[in-house]
Amino acid sequence: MEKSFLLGLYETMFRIRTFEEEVKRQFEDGNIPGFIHLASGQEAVSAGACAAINKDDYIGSTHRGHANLIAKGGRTDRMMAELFARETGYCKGRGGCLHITDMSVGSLGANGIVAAGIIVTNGAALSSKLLKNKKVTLSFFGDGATNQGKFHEAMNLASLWSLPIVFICENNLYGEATPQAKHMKTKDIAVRAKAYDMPGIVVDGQDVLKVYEVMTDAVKMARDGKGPSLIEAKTYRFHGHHIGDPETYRTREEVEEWMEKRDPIKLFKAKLLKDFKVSGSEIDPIETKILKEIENAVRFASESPAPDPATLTQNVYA
Amino acid sequence: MEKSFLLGLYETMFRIRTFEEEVKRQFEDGNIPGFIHLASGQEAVSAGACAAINKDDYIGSTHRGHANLIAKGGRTDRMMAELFARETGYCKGRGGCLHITDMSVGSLGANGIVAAGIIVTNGAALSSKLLKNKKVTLSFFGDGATNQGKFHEAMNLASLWSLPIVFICENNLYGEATPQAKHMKTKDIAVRAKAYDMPGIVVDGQDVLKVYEVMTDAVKMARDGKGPSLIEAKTYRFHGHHIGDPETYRTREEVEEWMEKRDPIKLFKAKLLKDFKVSGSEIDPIETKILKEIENAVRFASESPAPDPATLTQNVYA
Amino acid sequence: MTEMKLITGKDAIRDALIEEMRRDKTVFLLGEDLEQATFGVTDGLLEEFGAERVRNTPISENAIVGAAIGAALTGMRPVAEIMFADFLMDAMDPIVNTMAKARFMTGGQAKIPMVIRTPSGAGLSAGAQHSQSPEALFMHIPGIKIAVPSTPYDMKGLLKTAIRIDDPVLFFEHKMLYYEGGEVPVGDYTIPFGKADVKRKGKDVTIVAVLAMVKKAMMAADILANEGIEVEIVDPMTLNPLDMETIINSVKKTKRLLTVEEGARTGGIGAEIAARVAEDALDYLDAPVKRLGGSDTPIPFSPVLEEAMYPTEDTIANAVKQMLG
Amino acid sequence: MTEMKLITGKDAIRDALIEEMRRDKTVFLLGEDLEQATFGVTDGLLEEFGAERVRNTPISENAIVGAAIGAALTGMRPVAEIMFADFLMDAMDPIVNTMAKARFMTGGQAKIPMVIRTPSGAGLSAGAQHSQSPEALFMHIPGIKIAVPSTPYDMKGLLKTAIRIDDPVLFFEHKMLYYEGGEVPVGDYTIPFGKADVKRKGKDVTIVAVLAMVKKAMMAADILANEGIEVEIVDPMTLNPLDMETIINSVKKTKRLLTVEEGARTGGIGAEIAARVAEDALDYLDAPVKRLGGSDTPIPFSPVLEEAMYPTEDTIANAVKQMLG
Ligand SMILES: Cc1ncc(C[n+]2csc(CCOP(=O)(O)OP(=O)(O)O)c2C)c(N)n1
Ligand SMILES: Cc1ncc(C[n+]2csc(CCOP(=O)(O)OP(=O)(O)O)c2C)c(N)n1
Ligand SMILES: [Mg+2]
Ligand SMILES: [Mg+2]
Repeated sequence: MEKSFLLGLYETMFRIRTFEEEVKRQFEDGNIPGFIHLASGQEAVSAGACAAINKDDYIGSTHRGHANLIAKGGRTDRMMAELFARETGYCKGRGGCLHITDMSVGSLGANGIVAAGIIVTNGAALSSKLLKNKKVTLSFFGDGATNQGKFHEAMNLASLWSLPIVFICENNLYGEATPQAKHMKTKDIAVRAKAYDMPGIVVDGQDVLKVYEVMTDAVKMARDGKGPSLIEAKTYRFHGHHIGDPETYRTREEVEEWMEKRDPIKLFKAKLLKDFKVSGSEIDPIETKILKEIENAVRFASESPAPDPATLTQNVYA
Repeated sequence: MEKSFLLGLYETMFRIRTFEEEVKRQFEDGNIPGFIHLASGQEAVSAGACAAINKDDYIGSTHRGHANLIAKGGRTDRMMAELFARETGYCKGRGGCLHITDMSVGSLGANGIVAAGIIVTNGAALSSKLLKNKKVTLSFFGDGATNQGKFHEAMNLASLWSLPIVFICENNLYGEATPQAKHMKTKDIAVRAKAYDMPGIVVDGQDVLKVYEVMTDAVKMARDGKGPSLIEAKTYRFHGHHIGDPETYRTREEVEEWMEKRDPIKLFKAKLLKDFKVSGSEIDPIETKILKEIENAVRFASESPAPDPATLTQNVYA
Repeated sequence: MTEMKLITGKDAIRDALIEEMRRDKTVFLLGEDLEQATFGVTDGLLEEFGAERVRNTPISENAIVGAAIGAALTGMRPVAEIMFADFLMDAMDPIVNTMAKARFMTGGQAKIPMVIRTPSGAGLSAGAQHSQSPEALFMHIPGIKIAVPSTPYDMKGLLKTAIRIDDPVLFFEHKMLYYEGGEVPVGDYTIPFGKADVKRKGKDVTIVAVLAMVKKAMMAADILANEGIEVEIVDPMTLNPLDMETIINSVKKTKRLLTVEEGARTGGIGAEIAARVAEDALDYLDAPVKRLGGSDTPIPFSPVLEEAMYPTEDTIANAVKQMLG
Repeated sequence: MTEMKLITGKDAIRDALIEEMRRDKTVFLLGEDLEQATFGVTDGLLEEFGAERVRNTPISENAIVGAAIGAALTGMRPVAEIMFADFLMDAMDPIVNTMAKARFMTGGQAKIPMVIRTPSGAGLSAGAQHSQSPEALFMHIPGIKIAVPSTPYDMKGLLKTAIRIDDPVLFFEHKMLYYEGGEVPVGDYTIPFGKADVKRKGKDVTIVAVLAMVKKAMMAADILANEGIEVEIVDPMTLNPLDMETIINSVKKTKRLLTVEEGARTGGIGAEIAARVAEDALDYLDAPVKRLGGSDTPIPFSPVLEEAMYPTEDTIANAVKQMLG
């Protein structure tokens, strides 16, 4: 693999992490309202998956969507401005964390209703099929979402119509305060693909190269008209369900063990240095650049104006 | 097996068939309004399944529910009166074919919304669990219903809570005008049980003894607190989706072949005579009795009064 | 003068679909059993347009509406069918929380040019779950346009507009109107949303009626005419946008308002219209407003009970006389 | 005189649940994340009542409501929680087509004593899918009783009644009221459904308000009192049954009606109430009725926009002055 490509993966993950941690600080400083769902710890899934598709392909996202959008090419300044509820935000401050999106980079939207985005992504895949434009759609959702009826209906329809779509379950082991074992009996969510005669694959969601690899095959299948797949990426969220979550459902030890031993960024950096002979001097400038970028994003956001109340009724209709 | 038990199974199937065929005549004569869904051809599923449970166990039914209710002990006169929209009907003429039920024999109701009955049957199983009364619930639905989100949510919840329930998919190969291959890629619906870590079993729905056998095991499992199962009974409806269905989606030959070679009543009668040494003189009186019963049911229905418009607003609230 | 032909409501819908699909390749249909359609609306379309553009779906209302939304977001103009309006309840989440809100939530990035067609209304003894008229519910959901045609002419013209505009539209087709005949121009025409149609001119009482109730109101008008009472019948055509101007101008003339709908009376279409009149034209009213609607009960299977729960030409005529007497 | 204590709305709900579960073994809870509840209402209940009666569910709103219906049909009194009222849309089918209709469709055989509790309302910058006030939608669905308490006292008393009656109840808890304090009697008491509560007596204008808008109306009343204007504030307490008698008697006294709600103004609670007054008390009105409600838009994330879309004490006070001026 090209070194530039590998460094690109690292940059994406580092950008996501830096953004998320800054969002947490800004929220705690009272600069961000509403409910914020962070994806720190899950970077490798978004980075690996989006590296496997093209700029003009589509993704569908969830309430925990910052990482998905950044990996697809979203700008961190417009994102930060959205979280700050400013007019310069991607959604003009109307969407916030739950609905953050940039349709110009192919994000169909972040849906705050669990699993509601999955049925919508089928539609994008359907138009690609009808328009014969060879685009592929990635549909992101969590483990808890796979207990929703919409997940089932979407999977069945996608398999029946062999839509050019890949379903990616970011299994971070919890749905809000509920561990997987308390919301389903199934151990591997990937087996649910059997119900639709669809390939179901489990992958280590902390290993960006493994994610990239399985996704590359699944995307090729989809693009070649051979139908959808369900990829279950086992991952973990380092922070609470939303900022302020008391986290009574898991131990501090569990979290710290993941942060130490299974941090996707640490793991990949070590691999870059060891297996790919990348030198620290090649990585440092990337990190510096990103830190600056996020600093500027915060400045951009805080200097941007809030929406004008007089514009409240805009964009309800065409 | 006791001869009386075997003859009982035969009687149930013969009662269902005679009732359904009479309903068809009465509808065609203009005595029954609305949409009528007949279960002729599917008798062995209801008869075999309900023979495996107790009088005080529960069943949940669908738009094609006459057979389920008769097998659970519903009276054909009150049923016919309901289809005639008379005050003496089980639902006082308010329900009709789509909602026909007798809660006193343990039928939770026939739900006209595909798959909507499945989520409700879970609740009955849940109260049995909470009240520790050892009752079991049978949940009937069709092949098309298994593409509904509610099916998925109900199966997952039942398995997670190991509810005392058995899910019975009456796979009659079509959902309205859509053959199974056009509504799902999966060949056997039973495999969908895997998504919930639940046993899934395929059984010949035209063989009442086979149905009884698998159901007996599944019911025992449920009653013993070992959790639910999904039983897929492959069957066939001899008539259209509803009376008046043009049936453009299947050939006359296909229908006739099933009627000749796979009629559950013919098959079981032959088995009784051959394998179980039952004599025709033991069967004839049963058939005569049933024919008389259905004749009386029609008389009862046609002599019963229509509801009084003044009672329209009754039973909306307690 | 444009050439006219007599067709049924069913064929008016069918013709609109065929003409729009021929005109615009991005228009396609999806829904349950479109090949052998419950009310025959889409029969034969598969033959002309093929299985890619006439898509039979599994019984998955959420997946149907969701797929339509996603396709609309990405360059298509889907027309989804929900087999009975009662089943809209199954897809209420994608309709209310995504379809209606996506444009607003994204600050205007999302465009959702889609139509959901669905047969509503009673009259077939189909019972409580296959006979409902839920139109009024959606007036309370900002972001959804709502069409409620009462004649073949209106059905065809409004459906073409629904398919061409860039907002999501809920298009209600009353089952009983599928088989009613009416004059329709040969060839292409559209009817704008938000413009009420005065179906009959009169000076004594304003009747606002929708869907199948327009015909009942027209029948009542004939009964009343024999007694020298001239009612004006206003058909809003669309509930969102709602043309209150035409309604209020009529009320200013007649000084009396009667609303007639098939859905449950409480919280119905008439509630909003009556409230608007009480806000904006109170001083013109010479008599209390009146609302007729379905009884506040589920819909019974029994034909005699079903009949008893809806306004008829007689109950409408009597209501008018009460208002005048 | 009964002993009183000051508690929050959240604890009023919590106490009602605890007392009813102690009183009646057939009462149990099911819903998402009840162990670590989003608004803390059910925290700690698992410890007292155990996992059998405090049931955490998967994210499956249809299965939750369906299970509650089935349990209610077979001898239990389930209290289901839908985490946000917005998610009622996910379970709209079982609520509208089964829960509301089962008793009627079965000719009275089915009895469904269940409650669906759900937090509604805005104020937390939770955006378009986590801030809605859909109460009015359900007024249009016969067969569902609807509670809309505005104080801890009402919350506890109405919830106990909701749990004890034999009809299905939708119980709305406004998020902002969870943390408001109020006096509540120590020990058991219930409040009947269908009886409005006059929260403030006055002679000049009748204000009908629900949920969080009652407090805003009370604040407006204080502002107005300084200017010598005495408004009467009527809180319907339940929307079905709806106590129109109390509302109309108030209007007959004040000759003026203003309705205030948080949900979208069009097709809202005020529409039905205003229409009823225009039907049954028109001649008593000295001024056009007025309705204040949420703007007819989805709910924006931005706090400044969210603020701008709802009635405030000032907009309420100004509306009252307009009606008098
Ligand atoms: C239909 C619906 N039900 C409940 C919620 C509340 N909720 C928001 S996120 C969440 C947990 C989702 O879990 P999962 O799918 O695993 O995603 P994760 O948060 O772990 O990324 C819940 C219950 C919702 N937004 N929508
Ligand atoms: C939610 C919903 N969608 C569609 C329908 C219309 N409908 C009634 S029965 C039926 C087919 C059901 O097929 P299946 O589950 O296989 O049962 P069968 O009729 O074959 O017994 C359909 C589509 C409905 N009643 N409810
Ligand atoms: Mg998760
Ligand atoms: Mg079938």
